[in-house]
Amino acid sequence: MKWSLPALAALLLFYPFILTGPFYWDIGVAFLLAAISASAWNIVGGYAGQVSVGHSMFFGVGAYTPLLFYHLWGLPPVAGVPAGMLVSLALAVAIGMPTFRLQGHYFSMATIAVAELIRIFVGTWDLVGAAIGLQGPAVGRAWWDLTFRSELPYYYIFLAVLAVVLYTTFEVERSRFGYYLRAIKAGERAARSLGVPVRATKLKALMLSAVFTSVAGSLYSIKTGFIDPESGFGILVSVQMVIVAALGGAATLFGPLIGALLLVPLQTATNTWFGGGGSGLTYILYGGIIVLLARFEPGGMHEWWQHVAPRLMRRSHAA
Amino acid sequence: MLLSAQNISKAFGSFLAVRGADLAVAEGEIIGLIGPNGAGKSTFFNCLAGDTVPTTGRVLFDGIDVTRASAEAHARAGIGRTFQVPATFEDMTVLENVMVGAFLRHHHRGAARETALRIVEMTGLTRQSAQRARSLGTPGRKRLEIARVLATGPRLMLLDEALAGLTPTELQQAIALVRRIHELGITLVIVEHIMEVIMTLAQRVLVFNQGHVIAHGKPREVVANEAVIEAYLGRGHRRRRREAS
Amino acid sequence: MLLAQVIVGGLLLGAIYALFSSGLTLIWGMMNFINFAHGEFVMLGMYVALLVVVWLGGGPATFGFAAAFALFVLGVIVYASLIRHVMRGPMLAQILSTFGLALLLRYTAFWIFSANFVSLPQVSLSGTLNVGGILMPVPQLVAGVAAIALTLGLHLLLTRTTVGSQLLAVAEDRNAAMLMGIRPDRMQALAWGLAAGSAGIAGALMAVSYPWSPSVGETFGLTAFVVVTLGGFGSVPGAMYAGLIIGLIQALSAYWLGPIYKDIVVYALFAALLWLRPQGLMGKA
Amino acid sequence: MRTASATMAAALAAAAILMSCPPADAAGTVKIGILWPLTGNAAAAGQASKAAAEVAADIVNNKHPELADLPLAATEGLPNQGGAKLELTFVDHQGNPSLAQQLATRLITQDAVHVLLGAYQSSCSFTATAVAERYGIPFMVGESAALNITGRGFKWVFRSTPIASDYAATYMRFFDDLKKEGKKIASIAVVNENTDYGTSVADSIEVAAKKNNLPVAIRIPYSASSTDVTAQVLQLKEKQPDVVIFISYTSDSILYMKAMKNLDYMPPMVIGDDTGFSDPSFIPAVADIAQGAMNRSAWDIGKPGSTTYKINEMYKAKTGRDLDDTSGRNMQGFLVLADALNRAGSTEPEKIRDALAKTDLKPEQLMMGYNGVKFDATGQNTLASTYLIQLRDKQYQLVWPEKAATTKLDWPMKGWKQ
Repeated sequence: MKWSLPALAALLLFYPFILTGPFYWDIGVAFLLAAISASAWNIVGGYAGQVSVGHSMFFGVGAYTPLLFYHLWGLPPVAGVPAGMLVSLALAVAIGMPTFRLQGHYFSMATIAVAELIRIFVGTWDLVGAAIGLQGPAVGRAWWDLTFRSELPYYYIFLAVLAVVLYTTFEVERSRFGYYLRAIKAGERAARSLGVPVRATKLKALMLSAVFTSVAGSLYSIKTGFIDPESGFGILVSVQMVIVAALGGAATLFGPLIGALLLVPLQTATNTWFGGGGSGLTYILYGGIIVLLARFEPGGMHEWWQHVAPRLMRRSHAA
Repeated sequence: MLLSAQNISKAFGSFLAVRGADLAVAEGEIIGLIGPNGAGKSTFFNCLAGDTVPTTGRVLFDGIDVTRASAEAHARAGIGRTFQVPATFEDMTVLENVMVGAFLRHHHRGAARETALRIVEMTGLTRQSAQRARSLGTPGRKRLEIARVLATGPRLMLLDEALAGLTPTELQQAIALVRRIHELGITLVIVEHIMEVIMTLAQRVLVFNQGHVIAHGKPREVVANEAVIEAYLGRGHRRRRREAS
Repeated sequence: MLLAQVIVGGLLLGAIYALFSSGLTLIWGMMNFINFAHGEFVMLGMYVALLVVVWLGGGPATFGFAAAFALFVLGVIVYASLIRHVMRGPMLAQILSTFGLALLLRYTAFWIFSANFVSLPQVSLSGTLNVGGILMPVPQLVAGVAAIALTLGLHLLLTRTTVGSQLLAVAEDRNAAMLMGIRPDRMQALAWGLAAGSAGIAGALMAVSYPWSPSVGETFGLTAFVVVTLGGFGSVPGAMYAGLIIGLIQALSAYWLGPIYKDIVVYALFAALLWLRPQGLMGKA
Repeated sequence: MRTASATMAAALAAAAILMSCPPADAAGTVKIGILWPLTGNAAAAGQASKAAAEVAADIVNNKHPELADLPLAATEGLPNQGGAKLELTFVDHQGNPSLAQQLATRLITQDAVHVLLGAYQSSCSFTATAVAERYGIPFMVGESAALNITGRGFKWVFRSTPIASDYAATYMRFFDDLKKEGKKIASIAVVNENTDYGTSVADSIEVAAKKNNLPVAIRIPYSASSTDVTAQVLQLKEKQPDVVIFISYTSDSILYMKAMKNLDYMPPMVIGDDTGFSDPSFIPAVADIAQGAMNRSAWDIGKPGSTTYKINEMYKAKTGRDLDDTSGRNMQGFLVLADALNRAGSTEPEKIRDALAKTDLKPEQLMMGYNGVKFDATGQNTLASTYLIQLRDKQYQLVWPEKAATTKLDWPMKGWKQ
């Protein structure tokens, strides 16, 4: 099994040449975006066990700033990315300070509410396009507008960002910070008794997560060339991150990747097969699969594989 | 004095769990806290560990007031504690559990791992070091808790019934472990039900009843104390004897 | 006079919020479980009411009870087949399970009833009551009063009856309750039944004056979350006060500041409360 | 870690299986890709439009001599393309702009459609048209309100429907006519739902009213998901405008009518800006309390025997409901596309585009009440216009402009006072 990691890297690197054509590339981009967002979420929601259901607030901020920079000052959208990261950082502090005093589901509920507040507020704020939203440059003025005709450049930009996020997560996982996160998730009181600065560590995780989520949002809006309150701050954006991470296996390095690898093609396939019929079958299937997974594989596919793989191995050895 | 708690009281609503308890611990001592269930020793213990802020009184550690300091500040100052119901990090391995403790004094993974490995060996957990904590039984978890605290490099360890529920052999090993910890120069405060443990290990004993410290002194003296026999040992001893037989 | 009118409107709406939130808070308080499908229970209650009126020609009392009963049964089924198995698993699995359930219920309704908006045919409830110049539409008035009565009833059921104390005993300490001869599984199934049933009847009451389509549950679900969090987790009276307060704030801010600000005011209040009193109005610290 | 990557390999394999969906290709067909929200919040509109497009395809693909006024109805298929039939591929973008983008890409590159139609929500039209522009595939916007969907310098985007500014102009002309008759229109109120549709239309009305020196007594934006509209109605009651224009979706439109009755407030006239007032659920819910309410619509069922009446019968046979204006405008967009496809005589994108640019349909060739279809340089139909209709009993009657009217305008409205 030593080959599997390099093989995976190669597969992601050469995917656009395996499945060619703009549509498959676009699915690839969607997959990468889902993986990036869910990996970013995973830092605080998975490792630290602080289940945010309002991460769309960071995604939305990151998505709005690039197009806002373009809309207001005609700057290349990419210039707005750092601003988005900063605002998300500030937002993370503002949310984290009060809510991390509490435990359990309070944090989840608080994040939902704050994300909704921002969504409604942005929807009435004329400067940021209110309910209509913002558009990016329809045709790129130069390469730095990052408005490409082909999906291919996006694929590799997204892949590079995913690599950065995963590498950071990998480093976090091995570091003191990562151990502290897992300790907090396992038991705050015990962690505290061992000198883990619980609130500060949680806050740090939220900040890191927020910055990466913000970048994911920026990538989304630069690629799509459009953002409105619903696609930036809608609750479905947050829920998608949670589902992707949980499906693959939260608090594992590759869990979000696995989740995205299952979910994005599943969504695409059900939409391709049943979407045109318009009977809602897409969502019935989607919802049904999620329920079944939660019921029978609560630890996500990653855990499932850990149960199954040894058995398979044994069988193949026996044969 | 390494630790000195003065006039500690703790009220939950109108219920006074601890009423004006005092304790002074010198460096290198082993102190035992005993008393019937609900006597207030756990609450007092939590006040020492920084888990609970006492209603009145103050706690000095090495001359510094730590009464209102957080639990993590206590750990940093050098006060480590275990829990009555083991609170190991279930999904992490034994070694990783100990590493969380070791990270308090070591920022780098390598150094933390080295310390952790050493302590895992010392506490006799080497064989289980790659297992998840959830796979250990209660004795293993209690041992792991001790190891974890040890890894934080404490000067004072507060053990909350860390030796309860062990078989006689395990108990002997555990007592040996506590001795070894003591030999490292670590001061210990032990809450324990098992008189045998207290009698063998403790140099001084505090007896709690209904929130008060009713007796205080060398184990032998305390056992002979009328009030203690009345409040605790009398009933407790007989019951325990019956259970043992 | 206009102001009085606004206040009455807000309170009548708030009463309904209170009713459909009390089920959510019950589940939350008893099992520390967030039910993302709660809004869908309300939605299904609305369709049950419609079916009873259209097929059986039932009146308000009939369809109210029918919705409560149908959703009670659904709640028990959901508990037995899904919740029981995930409730002690990881929190993420809990969130996933009810979120998936929400999608499943919403789009099953979509499949059966189509995406079109429907409203209840004019039933016997209609007309407007004029109380000292304040106009009160009879459907809303009946719905509001019934909602308060039912919410109070639920509260009394929990605090004054044997069943209630058994429910609370399970919430308090499952193992201790078991030792007392209470079967936690049954009690929790009952809690789910009650929660879904109260959502169902709230839906039926809403249906009298509100047109809907299968996606209506999302709005209701979000409102219920805010009400419950504001009221304090697990507190039925908390949910009732919070429901009324939110209804009132929405009405007043819609009137004074403009309707688009009413949700902003509610959520901003929520954010402020989070800083000042995170456990909610009636919640335990 | 190792198991993780092995899981991923397994997942990748599963993904590859899931995604392999070969496109079908049949000879002698012209493919139209249609993007609408078939699920999600706007599903009702998408579903109704889908049925309407299917009726339109039936009209083009089969012989319908009874509808001879419409181009391509009497013949089978597209005569200039050797009788080629239209093949429709519907996709569901769920109201998600990013998904609309992906699906537009799919329709163009995988399904190899020749033209696109869509996308209802302005947000989705924005992103989907950008894809069409990039690939050089003609895109017909059947119904999306936001002004700048056209006018972004795109070559490949056409919009057959009237837009917000057309609606605003219509209302102003209507008010002028009323004033000439001596009716008092001293001020109006605008109540709009606050997403792209309501905001665009309300903005345009405010601009037009200012130009016409017509005071807007109050403008009330609100969220369409409101469960209670008492406050809004009370605000209107305070201001006493002569006309209230509601730019609303379905449930909110019904709520407004009910709340107005409950609070005993009836302005001289209520005008619904299509959408909610045109929803088939609207009339059954409020017919007995909103008598005389007006509605903007380019669709009129017309008298039995008329072309529009027959189209409505076809639609009704399929869905059990009357055709509404939103679906009607989408259907008209479809028919305009079909006409251009026929004239192009080829499936080459450039030829189709040129044919679209040269479109010149007369009012009698249309099912909707436009003054014709003729696109300007930005792709916007310059002859798009609309009727005003009024609720009588359980049906809308065409009351304005006078030359098209079938019934005389009732002023003021009766509401619930029969």
